[in-house]
Amino acid sequence: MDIRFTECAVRFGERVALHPLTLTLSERRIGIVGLNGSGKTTFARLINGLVKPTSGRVTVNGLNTVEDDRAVLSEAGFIFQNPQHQLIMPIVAEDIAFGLKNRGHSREDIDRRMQAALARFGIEHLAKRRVHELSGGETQLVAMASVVVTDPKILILDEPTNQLDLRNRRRVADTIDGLPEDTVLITHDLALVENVDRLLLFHEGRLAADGNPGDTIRRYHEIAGC
Amino acid sequence: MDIRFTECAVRFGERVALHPLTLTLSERRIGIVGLNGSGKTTFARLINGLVKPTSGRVTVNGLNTVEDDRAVLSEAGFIFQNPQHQLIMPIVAEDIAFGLKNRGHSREDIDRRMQAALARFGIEHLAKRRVHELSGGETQLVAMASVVVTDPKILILDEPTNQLDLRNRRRVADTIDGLPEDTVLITHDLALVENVDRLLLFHEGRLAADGNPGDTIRRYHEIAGC
Amino acid sequence: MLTSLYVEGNSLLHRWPVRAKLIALVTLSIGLFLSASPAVQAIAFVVAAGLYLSVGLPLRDALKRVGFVFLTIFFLAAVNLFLLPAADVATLTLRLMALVLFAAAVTATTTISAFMDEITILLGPLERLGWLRAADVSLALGLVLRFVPDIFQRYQAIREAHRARGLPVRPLTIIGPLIILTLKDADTIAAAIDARGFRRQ
Amino acid sequence: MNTRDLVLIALFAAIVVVLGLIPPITLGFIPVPITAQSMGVMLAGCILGARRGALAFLLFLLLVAIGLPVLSGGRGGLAVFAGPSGGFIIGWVVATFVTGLIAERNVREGQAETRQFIGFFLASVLGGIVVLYAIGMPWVSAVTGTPLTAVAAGSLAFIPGDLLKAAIATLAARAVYAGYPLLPARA
Ligand SMILES: Nc1ncnc2c1ncn2[C@@H]1O[C@H](COP(=O)(O)OP(=O)(O)OP(=O)(O)O)[C@@H](O)[C@H]1O
Ligand SMILES: Nc1ncnc2c1ncn2[C@@H]1O[C@H](COP(=O)(O)OP(=O)(O)OP(=O)(O)O)[C@@H](O)[C@H]1O
Ligand SMILES: O=C(O)CCCC[C@@H]1SC[C@@H]2NC(=O)N[C@@H]21
Ligand SMILES: [Mg+2]
Ligand SMILES: [Mg+2]
Repeated sequence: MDIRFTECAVRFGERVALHPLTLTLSERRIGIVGLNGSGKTTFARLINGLVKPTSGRVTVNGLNTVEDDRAVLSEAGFIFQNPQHQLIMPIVAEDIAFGLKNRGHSREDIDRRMQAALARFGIEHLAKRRVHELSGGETQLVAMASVVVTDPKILILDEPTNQLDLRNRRRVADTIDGLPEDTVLITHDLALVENVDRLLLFHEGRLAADGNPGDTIRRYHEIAGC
Repeated sequence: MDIRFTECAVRFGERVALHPLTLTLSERRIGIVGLNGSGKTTFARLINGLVKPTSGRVTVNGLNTVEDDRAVLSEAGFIFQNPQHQLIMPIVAEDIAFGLKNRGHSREDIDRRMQAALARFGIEHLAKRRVHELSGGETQLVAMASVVVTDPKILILDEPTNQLDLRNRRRVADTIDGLPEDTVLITHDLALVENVDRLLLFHEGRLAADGNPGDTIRRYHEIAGC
Repeated sequence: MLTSLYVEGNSLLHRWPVRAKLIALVTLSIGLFLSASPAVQAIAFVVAAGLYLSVGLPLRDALKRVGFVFLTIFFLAAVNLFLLPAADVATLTLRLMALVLFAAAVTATTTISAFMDEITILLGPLERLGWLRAADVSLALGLVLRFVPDIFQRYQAIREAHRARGLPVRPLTIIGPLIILTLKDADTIAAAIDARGFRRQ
Repeated sequence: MNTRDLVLIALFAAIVVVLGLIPPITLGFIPVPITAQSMGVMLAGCILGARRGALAFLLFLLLVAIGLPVLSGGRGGLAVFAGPSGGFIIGWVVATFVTGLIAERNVREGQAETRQFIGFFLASVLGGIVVLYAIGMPWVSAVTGTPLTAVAAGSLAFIPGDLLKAAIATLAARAVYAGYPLLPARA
C-alpha cells in the first residue's frame, strides 16, 4: 500500500481530534494502538475518506481522498468498531450483495462473488440468516465478507475482537492474519499487534510512537501508566 | 454473600439457556467465564431476578428471587453488558440521583450520597456532563456509581471492560478490586479474574468447571481449543 | 417479527400483475363510491369475498386479518341505523366491506419485492426530475426491516435496566434514551453505507 | 438529502414500528383505535423537523401499503387505507410536517427551557391533534356515512390520550434536543 498524509489535521468544531501529521505508510501490516479518544478511529477514517482533513491532504495509492473519494472508497474497505451497525440489510446474503449491486455487477457475477466471499470466511451456512440474530463472532466475519466482496486492496479493521470470547477472538485473529490484502488494524488487544510490520501509537491526537511493535507497546504502557 | 441455586433451569421458548443447576455461592469475589452464548449473562441475571427460573429456585441472602423480587433487586446491583442502556436520565448527576429519588430520600441525603458515589469512582468532574457524550470508560464508571449509590450488598458486573483502553481497563479493574461489596464478575478478559476467590466456567448452558482460577482457566483454554 | 402478510399460492390474483391489481383496486374504490345502489355494492362484496377466500389463507387466519376492521364497520353500521335510512346503511357497509376484502386480497397475493418493483417504476418520473432516487427508497425500506429488531431489543434492555435499578417503568424515561441511542447510531450507519460506496453525498 | 438524513428517516420509521408493539385500545363508539403510534407524529416532527419527519411517516405508510403488519395490533396492508382510520393514517404525514414546521420556527438553542417546552407542546398539539383530526374525521365520515358531528363527538374520546402523548412527546423531544439536537433551525 501507499498511503501519504501531508500536514493533515482534523478538527470537530472546537475540538482537535488530530494535530497536523505528515506520514507515509507502505508496509503490508500496520497496527494502531492508543487510549480511548486518542484519535485512532479518526486517523483510520481519513484513509478511506470517511473523515475529510480539515487541513492538509491524504492520498491512497495516488488517489486524493477528497477529490477522488469514490475511487478511494473502493480502494480501501473499512470494518467498523461496531460491526453490527455496518450490516445494513436484513439478511446476510442481501447484505453481502449490497455493495456490489450499486456498482452495476450482473446478477450472476454478484452470486459468484458472494459465494467466494462466504467461502473465504467459512460462513456459507450463514447466508440465509437474519443479520440481527448473529452472534458477536459471526457478525464480525459477515462484516468482513461484505467488505472484501468488493475487492478492496487495503482493509482497515477498527477493534475487530471486542466482546468476543477466546475461541472467536482466535478465529477472527487467524482470519486477519491470513488476509491477502494489506491491512490497517486498530485494537486494544495488544496480542493482536505483536507481529505487525509497523505499529503506530496515538496519544491526544498526536503520533506518540511509530516503529516496531515491541518499542511502541513499551511506550504505550508508559503513557497508560501501567 | 449467600446465593443458592436449587435445581434451577432456564429455557427461552425451545432453547435451553441453562440446564438444571444446584450451587451455593458464598465467596466474596466470584468470577465467571465461558464462550459467547454459553449462559453467563443468563446465570447472572438469575441472581437479581431479571431472569426467572423456568424450574427450580434461587435465593439471595435468604430472599427468593421470584417471591421477594423487589427486595432482591435492592440486595443485588447489576451493571449491564451495555452500560449505556442503563443510564436513563440525560445528565450524569440526574442519573445518579434518579434511583434515590424514587426511593424517597431527602434532597440533602441524595446530594450527600451522590457526592460520595462520584468521589468513590473519581468522577466528580463528570457530574454535569451529558450521559451520551461520555467515552466508553466514563460510561462504565458512571454506571457503577449510579448502581452503588443505592447501597446494594452484592454487585454483578457483566463484561465491564469491553472497548476500554489499557488505562481505563486498569482503572475499572482496580475500582472493582477495591469495592467493599461482594462481587460477581463476568468477563472475557482473563487477567481480570486471575485473583478471584472462585471462578466458574460455563459451557453450553452447563457448569463446566468450578474452583480456583488457575484450574478453571486451563479448562477454559481446552474447551476453546486454544 | 416483520413477516409480510403475503400468502404463498397460485390463485387468480396471484397470477395477475401487480399493476393490474392496483388499478383494479383504485377503479373499484372510485366506482363503488359513485354508485348508490345496494345491489351493485352487494355484488362487489360477494366477488371481493370470493377472491379473498380463494387466496389460500385458512379461514381462521383470513377472518383474523380483517376482523378488527369488520368489527368497527359493524359497530358503525349499528350507530348509523339510528341516524340514516336503512338502505343507505346497507350501501355504506357493503361498500366498505367489499373494499377492505379486495385490498386484503391484493396484499395477500403480492410479494414485497413485486411491490418494490412497481414502486420503482412509479417513482421513475420523479427520479428523472432529480427529486429522489428509487434506490434510496428501497435502501430506506431495507434499513427499517433491518433495524426494527435492534430497536426492540434496546427497548427491552432499557426496560430491564429500569427494573434492575428499582425504577418505575414509565414511557417517558424509556422513550427519551431509546430515541437518543437509536438516532446516535445514524452517524455510524450512514458512514457504513458511504464506505461501501452505495451513494454519493 | 445526504446519507445521514436517509438513515435518520429510516430509523425513525423503525421507532414508529416499535411503538406499534404497544397494543391498541379499541373504544366501542368510534371505529378508530387509540394507538401509541400517533405519538410518533409529534416526536418525529419535534425531533427530525418537518421534511425528514414527514418522509419518515411516508416511509412508514409505504411499509403498511406493501403488506407489512406494522400498525398497532399487527395490522397492515392496503385494507387499512380502505377502512375508517385511513384518513388518520394518511393524515400522519401532513400532521408530522406541520408539527415540524411549528417546532422549527419556535424552538431554538439558547432559549429558556420553558420556552422550548412551550414550543414543542404547541407544535405537538397543533400538528398532532388539530391538523390530524381535521384530516381524519372527515374521512371517517365519508367512508362510513356517519355525520361529521357524530364523528367529532366520538373523537373527543381521543383528546385526553392525545394530550398525554403531546406532554410525553414534549418532554422527550426536549431531552433529545438537549442531548442530541437534530432539529433544523428556521427563523
Ligand atoms: N464526529 C465527531 N464529532 C465530534 N467529536 C468527535 C467525533 N468523532 C470523534 N470525536 C472526538 O475526537 C476524539 C478522537 O476520537 P476517536 O474516535 O478517533 O478516538 P479513538 O482513538 O478511536 O478512541 P476509542 O479507543 O474510544 O475508539 C475524541 O475526543 C472524540 O470525542
Ligand atoms: N431473552 C432471550 N431470548 C431468547 N434467547 C436468549 C435470550 N437471552 C439469551 N438467550 C440465549 O441463551 C443463550 C445464553 O445466552 P447468554 O446471554 O446467557 O450468553 P453469554 O454467555 O452471556 O454470552 P456472551 O459472552 O456473548 O455475552 C444464548 O444462546 C442466547 O442466544
Ligand atoms: O388504524 C390505526 O392503527 C390508525 C389509527 C389512527 C388513530 C388516530 S391518530 C389520532 C387519534 N388518536 C388516537 O389515539 N387514535 C386516533
Ligand atoms: Mg475508535
Ligand atoms: Mg453475556
